[in-house]
Amino acid sequence: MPLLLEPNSNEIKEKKLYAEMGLTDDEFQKIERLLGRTPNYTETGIFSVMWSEHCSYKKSKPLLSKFPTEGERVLQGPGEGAGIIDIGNDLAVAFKIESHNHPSAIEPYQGAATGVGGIIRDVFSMGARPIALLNSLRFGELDHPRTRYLFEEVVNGIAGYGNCVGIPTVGGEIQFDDCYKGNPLVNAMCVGLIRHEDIQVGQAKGIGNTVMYIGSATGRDGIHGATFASEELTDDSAEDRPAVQVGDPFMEKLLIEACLEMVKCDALVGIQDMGAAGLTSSASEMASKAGTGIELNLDRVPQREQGMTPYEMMLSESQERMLVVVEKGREHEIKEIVSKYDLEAVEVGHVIEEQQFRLKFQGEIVTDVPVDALAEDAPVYQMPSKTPKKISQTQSTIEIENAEKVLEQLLQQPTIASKEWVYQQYDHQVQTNTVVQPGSDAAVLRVRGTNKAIAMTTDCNSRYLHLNPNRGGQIAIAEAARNIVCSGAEPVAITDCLNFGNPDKPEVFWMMEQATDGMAEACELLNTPVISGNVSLYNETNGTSVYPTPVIGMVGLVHDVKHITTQHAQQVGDYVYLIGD
Amino acid sequence: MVKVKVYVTLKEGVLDPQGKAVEQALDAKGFNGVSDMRVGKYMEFNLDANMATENQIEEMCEQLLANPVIEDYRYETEEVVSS
Amino acid sequence: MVKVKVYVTLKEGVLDPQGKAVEQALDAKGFNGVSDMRVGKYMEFNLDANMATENQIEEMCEQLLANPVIEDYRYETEEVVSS
Amino acid sequence: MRFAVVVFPGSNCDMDMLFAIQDALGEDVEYISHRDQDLSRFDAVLLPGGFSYGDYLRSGSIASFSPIMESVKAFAQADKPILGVCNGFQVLLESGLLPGAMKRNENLKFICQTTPVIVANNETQFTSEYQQDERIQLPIAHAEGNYECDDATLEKLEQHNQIVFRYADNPNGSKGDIAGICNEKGNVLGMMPHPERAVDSLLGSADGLRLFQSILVNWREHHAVTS
Ligand SMILES: Nc1ncnc2c1ncn2[C@@H]1O[C@H](COP(=O)(O)OP(=O)(O)O)[C@@H](O)[C@H]1O
Repeated sequence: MPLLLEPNSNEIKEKKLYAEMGLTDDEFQKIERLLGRTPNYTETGIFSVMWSEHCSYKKSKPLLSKFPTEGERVLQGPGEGAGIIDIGNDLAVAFKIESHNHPSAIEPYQGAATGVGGIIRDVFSMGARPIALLNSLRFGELDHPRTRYLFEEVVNGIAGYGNCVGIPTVGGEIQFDDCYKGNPLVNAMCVGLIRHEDIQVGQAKGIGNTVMYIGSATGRDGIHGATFASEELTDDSAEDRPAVQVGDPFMEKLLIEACLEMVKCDALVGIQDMGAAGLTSSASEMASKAGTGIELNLDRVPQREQGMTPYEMMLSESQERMLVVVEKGREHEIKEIVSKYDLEAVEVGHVIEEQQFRLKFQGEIVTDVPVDALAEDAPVYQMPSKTPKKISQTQSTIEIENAEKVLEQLLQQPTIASKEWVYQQYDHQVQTNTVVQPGSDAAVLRVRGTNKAIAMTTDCNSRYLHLNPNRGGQIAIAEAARNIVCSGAEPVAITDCLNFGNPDKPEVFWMMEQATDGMAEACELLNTPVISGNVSLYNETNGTSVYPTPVIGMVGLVHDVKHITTQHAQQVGDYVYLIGD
Repeated sequence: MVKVKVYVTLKEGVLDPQGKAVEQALDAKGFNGVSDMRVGKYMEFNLDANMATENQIEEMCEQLLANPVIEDYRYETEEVVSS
Repeated sequence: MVKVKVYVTLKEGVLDPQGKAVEQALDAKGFNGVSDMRVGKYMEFNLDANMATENQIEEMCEQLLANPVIEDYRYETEEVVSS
Repeated sequence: MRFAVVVFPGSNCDMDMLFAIQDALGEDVEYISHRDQDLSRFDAVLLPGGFSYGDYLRSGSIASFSPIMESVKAFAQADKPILGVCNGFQVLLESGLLPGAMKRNENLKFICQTTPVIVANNETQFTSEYQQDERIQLPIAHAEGNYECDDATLEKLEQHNQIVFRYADNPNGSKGDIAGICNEKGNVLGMMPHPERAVDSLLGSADGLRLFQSILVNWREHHAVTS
């Protein structure tokens, strides 16, 4: 075998090289059992990303199963690129939120930009046209120069990407607190609109069908990003340079238009974006869901750099790439569509009957593992949980002498102050549907051709969760629902991003349990099922965890545009009422 | 006074979408034979002579003019005759 | 093959908002003594030897790489030893 | 009247432009690809906003030599109306159909807001439905809208009454508060503010609609079609 100066199976086992990729001894043994042999280097890498928390949810799955996920409007619950809800008129709304915390801590502009790019692909890979972006950001206090830099560059990155692809960024929230100093949170949400008949799934059906690759060439970017996202940040993280991916929003724009045209073509069988763990997760998940296998010929994968190994290709997180499955014999139809957008669709493999994930490279089989071993058989852990000794119970009585001054001081808090500086940098009007722009409780977008509108918001006050994670989880949902209702909409469903610390610490896991209990209960009560979401763990710096921050993205339906309300005072002389207690 | 010229380019292996677009545009315009186009930044400025130590200029580059996570830089200096 | 390096800057007399901002940022960070900061573009690429005439490169610059309305450019070439 | 909306790779206000003509103005409109060259069936050409070719190198630069731009130049020669908005304006500048160039906004940031704009010349075929010096509200959304030209060009623009829109409250540093200019003949208009985003009061302002109505009214007069 040429080139591969990689450790062989024995070395991987003897020197425990798998541990550097994030696999435990037990997990490695389990892989050996599943394969009936010791995996080679590429296979070990593939397992390490597929079994990372980021892809497998191995530590959070038991918690997610508590969420209500069904409802009369739910067309697609968790499990696909994005969840989908019905809004009548044969139309539906697809949405999802995702974190890009660790990449943003290292390289804030590109980290935030590629976070936006990734969530957009999740939505249009369902066949939906992305119509809105939101975000939820957490930083340390602004008096620290590094924090200012992170804040400015994250905002720049979100603007740079969203503005260029032509999707309005219509809302978000920002909180500043010391607990996020070393580990900022950057969560991005995308909302798309779709006709029922256009809904796609990421499945590799039909033995013999062709697997095609569309978009940017594969480079060595972000190798091991998925594992990286599942590790704590340390002072050495800045050295993790290859994990930095650069986004190309122009390419993304071409991909959006090409894919949305492709979904109208029935030669297309399945479509999925290459997100974290790129080619590996997209291909194996598509096969797993369809109960088939996939064989890829890596020599055909478009490559940006010379001499890339199978390991590098399979783990690369280069952005703006899509994988599609096409009916055999009709590849030219797909090629024709994408060529209109100056893109190329390259045949890289095909669907096989054996449920194997098989990779060929320079004439040799370099990976041959059961598809289910990667996905279904990934370990699931019930982590130990322990009530922390003392959830900080600071009791303080506040004496207010000069209410006016206190109010002024409060309004000067960056967390509370106007965010106009931020959202003015986001194109929040493109696509001309934005009825309520940033600056109100929730953003509202009309649905062209109907009388309806959709409202959307992101919310989470992590201080409440810090004090009482269960109640805080409920409050986060309730706040989102209030924002939706105040804009004239009926809350319909949520997506969520669970940003927590290291789940291996029983106290952290306890908070996760509590918060998700509270969230689940509130969702039941408000009849807002969870239709998609994301988990970001290990948000710690040098051992200190961020506050539990389960960010809620909620979407509501305005039945008639006449019902839209904003939070702005409307007219001199109007009465002010206080409702509730 | 010293004139400083700083050249900032993306690190090798880092995707340069701009470079790619410009290369294709040149080709489309009939300027063929271009490859490996990389687009970076170029800065020039005057610096008081007492600040113009190697150390100082490198600090400027690392802290502000370049982003060391994804960019490389190099610089040149040249004496400015009075002013 | 020839390696071409192109430097593009705003014409003298054209205000450079980016240069001003970078200069101020340097000053705020304690790097004093900087003046006349200009921020421009730096491009490098390989060019087939038969295309690498002065005429051709100037055409590339005037037609695409620089905007002669507000920008000046200069370039350097250097032989690349085989490949 | 039949409008063309040119779609470059990376255009993203093409849909908005199409809807403005189709739904708000109620006239015929269709997309035309940057690769096409035949504009003969159209009465007006609209270059929409967005990030053609990602705005790589300079905004509008790569799009300015698309195949369609040769036809757009011929269209201009034939005295037919051409409107470039935002990125479309940048394309017109880069292709030499209008004088000057764009720099990055003075604050170096993308600015998205609705801003007051003064109609500085209501005697063009794009602005006849406005009052002279009328103050209207139009959205802007750009990072490179800081108009730049040399003094001689500015003087010429003033002399020939080519400055069609000025910012009331210059948001980006543009020379002479310039928000939009036309060519000497007055049939090519480039502007940074987005009239197509202001055609429906549900979204905040309908002040942009009269721009499209002006085009229609003038075309009808010219073609003596009764409405
Ligand atoms: N990161 C952001 N991106 C876009 N819009 C934002 C962002 N942060 C805040 N906003 C917008 O600013 C407005 C006020 O935000 P915020 O101060 O958090 O108020 P509230 O607590 O009432 O939601 C909201 O409309 C929100 O959508």
